[in-house]
Amino acid sequence: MTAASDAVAWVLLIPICAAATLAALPGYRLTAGINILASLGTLLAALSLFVIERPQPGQYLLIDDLNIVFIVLNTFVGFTTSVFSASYIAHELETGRLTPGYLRFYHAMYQVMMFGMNLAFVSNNIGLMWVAVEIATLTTVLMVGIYRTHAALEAAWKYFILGSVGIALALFGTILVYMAALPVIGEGQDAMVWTVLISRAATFDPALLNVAFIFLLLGYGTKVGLAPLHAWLPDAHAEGPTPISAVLSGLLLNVALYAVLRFKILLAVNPDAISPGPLMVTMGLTSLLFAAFMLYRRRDIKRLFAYSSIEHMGIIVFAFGMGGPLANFAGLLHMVMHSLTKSGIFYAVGHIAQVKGTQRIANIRGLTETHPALGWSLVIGVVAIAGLPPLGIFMSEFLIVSSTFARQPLLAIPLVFGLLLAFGALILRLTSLAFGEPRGNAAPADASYLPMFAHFALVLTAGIYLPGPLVVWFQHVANLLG
Amino acid sequence: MVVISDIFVQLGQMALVLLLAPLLTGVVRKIKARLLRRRGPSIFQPYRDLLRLLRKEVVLAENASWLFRVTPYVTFAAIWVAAALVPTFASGLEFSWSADLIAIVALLGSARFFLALAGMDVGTSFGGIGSSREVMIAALAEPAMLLMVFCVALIAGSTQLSTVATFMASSEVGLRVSLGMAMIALIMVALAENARIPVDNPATHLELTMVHEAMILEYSGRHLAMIEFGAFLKLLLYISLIICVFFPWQITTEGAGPLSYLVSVAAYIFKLAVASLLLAVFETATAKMRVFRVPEFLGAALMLGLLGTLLRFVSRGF
Amino acid sequence: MHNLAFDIAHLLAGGLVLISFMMLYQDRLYALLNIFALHAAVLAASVAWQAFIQNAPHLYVTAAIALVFKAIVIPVALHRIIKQLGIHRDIETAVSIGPTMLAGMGLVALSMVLMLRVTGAADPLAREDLAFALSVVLLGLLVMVTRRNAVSQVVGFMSLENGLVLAATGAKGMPLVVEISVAFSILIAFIVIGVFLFRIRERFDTVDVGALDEFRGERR
Amino acid sequence: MIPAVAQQIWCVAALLGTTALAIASSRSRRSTALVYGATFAISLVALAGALFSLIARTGATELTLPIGLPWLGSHFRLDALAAFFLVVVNLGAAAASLYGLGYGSHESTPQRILPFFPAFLAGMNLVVLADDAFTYLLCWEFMSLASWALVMAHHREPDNARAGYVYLVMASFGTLALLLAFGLLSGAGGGYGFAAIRSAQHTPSEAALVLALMLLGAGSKAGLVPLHVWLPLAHPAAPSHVSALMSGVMTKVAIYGFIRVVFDLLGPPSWSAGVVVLILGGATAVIGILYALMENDLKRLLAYSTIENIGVIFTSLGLALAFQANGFGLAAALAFTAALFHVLNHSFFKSLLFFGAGAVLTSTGERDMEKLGGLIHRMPLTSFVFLVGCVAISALPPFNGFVSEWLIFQAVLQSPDLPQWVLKIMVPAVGALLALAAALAAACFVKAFGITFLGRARSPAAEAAGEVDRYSLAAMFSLAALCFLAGILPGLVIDALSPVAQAMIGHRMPVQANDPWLSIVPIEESRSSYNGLLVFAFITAAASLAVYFIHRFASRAIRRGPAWGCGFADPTPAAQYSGASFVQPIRRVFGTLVFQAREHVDMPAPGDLRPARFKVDMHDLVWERLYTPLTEAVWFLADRLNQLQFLTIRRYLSLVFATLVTLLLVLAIWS
Repeated sequence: MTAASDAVAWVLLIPICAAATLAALPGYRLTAGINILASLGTLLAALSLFVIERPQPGQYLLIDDLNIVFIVLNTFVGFTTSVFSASYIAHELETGRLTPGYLRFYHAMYQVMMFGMNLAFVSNNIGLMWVAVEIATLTTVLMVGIYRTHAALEAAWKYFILGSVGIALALFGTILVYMAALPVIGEGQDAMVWTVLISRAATFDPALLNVAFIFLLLGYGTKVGLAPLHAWLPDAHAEGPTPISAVLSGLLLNVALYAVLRFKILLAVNPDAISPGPLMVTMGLTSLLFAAFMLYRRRDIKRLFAYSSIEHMGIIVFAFGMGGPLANFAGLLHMVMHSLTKSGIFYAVGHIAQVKGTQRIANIRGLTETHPALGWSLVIGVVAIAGLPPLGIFMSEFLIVSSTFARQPLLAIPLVFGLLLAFGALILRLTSLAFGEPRGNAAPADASYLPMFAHFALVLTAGIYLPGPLVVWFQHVANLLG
Repeated sequence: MVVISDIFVQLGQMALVLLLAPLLTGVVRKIKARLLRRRGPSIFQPYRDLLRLLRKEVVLAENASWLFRVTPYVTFAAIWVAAALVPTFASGLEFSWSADLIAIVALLGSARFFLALAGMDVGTSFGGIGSSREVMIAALAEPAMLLMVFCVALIAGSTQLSTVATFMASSEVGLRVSLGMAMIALIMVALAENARIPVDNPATHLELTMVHEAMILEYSGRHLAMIEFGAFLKLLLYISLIICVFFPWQITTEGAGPLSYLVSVAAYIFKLAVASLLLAVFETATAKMRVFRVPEFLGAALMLGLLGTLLRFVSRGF
Repeated sequence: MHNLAFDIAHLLAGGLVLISFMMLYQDRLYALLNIFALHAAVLAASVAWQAFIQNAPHLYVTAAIALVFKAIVIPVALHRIIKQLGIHRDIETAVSIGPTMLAGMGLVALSMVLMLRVTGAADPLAREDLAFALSVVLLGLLVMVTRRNAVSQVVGFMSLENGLVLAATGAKGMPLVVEISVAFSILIAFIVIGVFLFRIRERFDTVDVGALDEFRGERR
Repeated sequence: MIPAVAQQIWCVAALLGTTALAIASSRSRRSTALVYGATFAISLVALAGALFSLIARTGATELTLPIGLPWLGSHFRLDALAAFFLVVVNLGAAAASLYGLGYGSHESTPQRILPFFPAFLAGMNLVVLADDAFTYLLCWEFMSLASWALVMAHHREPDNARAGYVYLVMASFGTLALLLAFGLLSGAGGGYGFAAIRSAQHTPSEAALVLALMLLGAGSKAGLVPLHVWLPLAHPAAPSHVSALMSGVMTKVAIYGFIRVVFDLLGPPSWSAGVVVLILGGATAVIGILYALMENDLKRLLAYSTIENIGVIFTSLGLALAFQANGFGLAAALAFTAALFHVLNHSFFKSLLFFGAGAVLTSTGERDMEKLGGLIHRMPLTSFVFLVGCVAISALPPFNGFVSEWLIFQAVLQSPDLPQWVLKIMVPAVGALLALAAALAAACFVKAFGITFLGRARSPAAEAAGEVDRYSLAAMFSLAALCFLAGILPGLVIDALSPVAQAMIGHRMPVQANDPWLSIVPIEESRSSYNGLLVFAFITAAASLAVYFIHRFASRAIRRGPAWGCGFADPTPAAQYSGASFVQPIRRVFGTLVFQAREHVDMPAPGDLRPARFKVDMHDLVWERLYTPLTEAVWFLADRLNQLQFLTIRRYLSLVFATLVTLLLVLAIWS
């Protein structure tokens, strides 16, 4: 094995081994520490993928420009979240919402989930990718239900049923792709290997590809949380432990999105197949507008940001649907920025909910006064997610809107309308959360600010200055996406 | 050399308006009295009034501020300067280019601004009534005035009174609908601005109907004298404005001999007399209108000014 | 030979679609379960037949799983659940039978239209198979959305999954088929367990999913 | 010698540094003096630099930083236009900082203001300097954000929270409009640099669309009716020196944006553009000042009067567009210069007036004019400068406000040369609107000064008022001096503005400096001329002459006595004319139309002891007709859609199913 495939292997091995150990070990401090260490290790392994030369794409594993973005982002947020969850879970233990037994389960599952997601990214085999996504989904289902309250169980159950249907649809799509590849490539493994598929896709049967893409779009789209397939998302975010909400919004959605993108590329190669753009644009706009309206009636702070995730996924899918170097670049950038910002927000929200002892927006006021650090972080986060400069999302929204308007003005109008709507709703809630007469518990919070600040610092930097190599590489990926 | 003579003309004009202003008012009052079958005071009565007021001591309300005491001089000065800039008997005054028609309107505006403030200074309700009504009237009169200015300036191609006067005196003007409208507008504005019937009654002493008088109710002595003098000047100013814009015959242009000056002065005084006669007749003929009819009156002036401005295209467009 | 092979495969696949329709038609839980068992059995048969004609032995495993797990274990389990939870026996339908059947017809037509577009390059067997599989999948979904009881929804899901297996096995030499079928069986097991003694049982008297949503009152 | 633009960027960097400093030293008690002192010094430096490059006509200098859009970098450019607006910005900034030195010490929660104040200044500077679409919008929105934080400084008042919300949403609306405009300008290729945009060709339809979007974007920031609603909410909510900046300077930055795009980037305009801008400007001017007249909250009144001045400026810009479209360079230059002159003037006296209002607020704690009065006795200096501001903003000679109005009127008088009949007819009409607005403004500020400073105190607070600190006074007096100087020496200002006109219009007004007696001559002497210096000299001479003679030869005796109360003295100050009663005549004239004002008099029958009641109800039609329905619509839809949150799993599944079937159907039909 070369150093490269070692690195890839590490990305997968560390989590799975960690999961095994964590399942075995008792004790909160130890497990939390191991969890952090494992995530750190994974991150380092992922980072090492930059320096070493790429391995040849094998039957199962693949490292290319597209997925390396996702892997690094994935492992990074995974790491920061593990740090955050350490302090968060500690508090949960004190309040007795979690028992040590479940805690062990939680940490193990956390690593399994990381494993699933990483596998989904590095897999070069559409079947394997499907399996990996399924693993990731099921683990998150279990973690959403971990509090075992009515609400949590119901959320988990809903997530589970809808997720399973999504999985089934995605599988059917995968089978169809295989069928399309069959006459050209011939039986067996190769007809499922991504790199082979992409090289020959031009000659596939378009009709099959079309049907396949619809099933894949819906199947994986369910996980992306596109309206109207989004139903599981808000509750899962609201009822699960906040670290999981952060991971769901920050990472799992990306995993599904990544899958969709892979198949979009595949379809784009085939001249006779339908162009996936219009479909994605439509679904993106639907999600954006729908979520924007839904934001106004939210009373639960975590559900609020869950809907904002739907909104942003809509924007991203819209961008990729528009295609073209600018829009694709913007889409990638937006995805990265959203992951960082949204998980950062969830870190803040988690601590806020813990210190205030409630998730009801109406019972939280004047945070900037009672808890300046948390309050202002929330302000920064919401300002960022609402697309205000000088934070990262502004740049991507700038590119998306301006390029769209220059190319298809009529599409830009609903887009801008949705953005403005969502903006209005978010700021409305922010004003009541962060300002005004303080309400609720004013006790100082023992929070771990580091992950939060790290994320926001990154977002801020990216909003003003993107390092050159990163840009070049994004642009390359953007061209890859066509 | 020319400059020197021009400056003398300028100073002469300033002295002239100063001298003539009270006389004009006296004449108007006299004629009005005659028309009402009264003998009326002598036409020199205004001079006597002024002198008497100047000699009297000033009674200030307790909480009158420095503004209250400065205002009379400011208003007087502003109006005097404005009056000095209107060509009466000679166009092309040395300093006429230091301010044009618009500036003159604005000068009168600042005079009114301070007077209205002074009305509010003491803090009685009468001053308030006066000021608020005054600014309401001004808010309509000024635009009307400016529209008149536009109309004339657009025709004469200048807002410079000397230029306008010479242009109007020249033969090429002829009779124009828009000019007529402008003149009527100007006259209406003049009536309003000088607090004449039918807008306001300079001789009233019933507080609730007063506008201008209510505003200066608190003034006495030399302050009152200044304000009265300002009022006289203002009347003269408007009349000579009308004359110089619409009847600029026999007005001397630069560099003419002393004889022509004499002629034009005579002509000017004659025009004044005619104007005062007309004013008196008009005032005795009409009744004062309620304060809240005034907006309609001035609105009409505004409309006339606008119409005049627009109609200038149809009436022998250039 | 090949013709015969084709015909039999065709017959079995068509049979599946037919049985899906029968499921749509049922209004008693037990009957529904029995029909599903039949569905699974036929699936097993067709998978086995595919294994035979493609002489791909690993498909026999899939067939076995289908037969044992879906045709026997799950139905039995559900029978017992129904008894134990005392779910009352007839199916509450959201949409009445007639329209459902019509919709089913439409779906089948749709899948035919879509699949017959496929160029002849793909071999006809695979193509027909896909058409049927697609219609089975859609019918399964239809069952899920037109039935109120959780049990019948589970059944719907399973029949959907049968469609998937049908498609997968129809695809010549598709790798991971077995793994996938196993994975799916696990998924279904999860659902069934979830329905049964897992959390749901300890909190709700009925698995009627509608009841889950009645706990919405306080939290929006 | 580093280029001018670099100097400015350094100043901005220093400002941002000050922000960091403010955050760091938020605990210490000296931070207020520290921060405002720093911003004062920095803005003075920046001002000097900008003035130099404006007067010395150093050509445009450019600078590209490796930030912002990666493949583009962040472009900055300092040309005449930018230099002029930098002068406006930094002058206001310096004055506000100086004022803040005193005013800020009364602040209860300085740590909510100090970090954002320098950031706000930095944002405004950067907007003016930015030379590519991305940087421009980034700084633009950053400016909005910082000012929003300042509006939210006193976040405990519910009104402020609402104000901040409306403000931020409107700002974002404007930004999105600008974003679309720039998207259109820079095309699908994404040529976001202003240089690229300038060189690109734009079809007439594109140009029209861009103009509309600019009117929405820049207009919403500047406060064009009906996009002005946030302005009277947000400007008063901020601390007074920030209000001064927002009203006096930030609106000008918006105007800068409009000029930059419409005059510079968009290429030759069409005369219809002029028509639109003219109409909007005129309407804004009149409506704004009418709102101001009806207002009794001093700071809100000032905010509304800002709207009026914005209207005046836009009218003048519209004139410039109309003239330029027809190739009348000289007239266009005149109108354009007039607009810039008014920009400058308004930044002077509006800041001054807000400072005055702030002074009143600090010494009485009141913004409601009905509770003030008689302050001229207790705050003589403040009242004097406030009076200067009022005279200036009422466009009365010899102060600066009159000069710009006068220039605009001169531009209006050029209209007969225009070929289009629409313009021939409309320009004088708009001129009439301006005249009306000016007269109403005079009335408005008679009210503002008279009710607030004259008469007798209407509340104990006003009774106990005292003069403000010397920093505030210094700031106010310097601005008042500027108003006066710009009024009597307009020629210098016009000449200073000429390079801007030259750059934007291609023509310039004739050189004024060598006219005799420093008078100004827009076109030629026979047409019109004005000499503020002489007018001032005349008035002073005449007045002092009168004073001298009277005091020399007539009496100078003074006796104090009670005021004449129509027979009986009224003891209570409540009997004075109030602000509402002062505007009652004007309300009767215009109110019924503009505000649907209705007066209800309830006069008890004779012998009935209950008091008589008089009630006026007025409506803000813009809110009621435009914004309220919009918000209601949004909430209605939100409610409707919200039901999707509470479905059963089966229904959610049906949604998925329906989507699937639809897509399949689409596929079946489409391909």
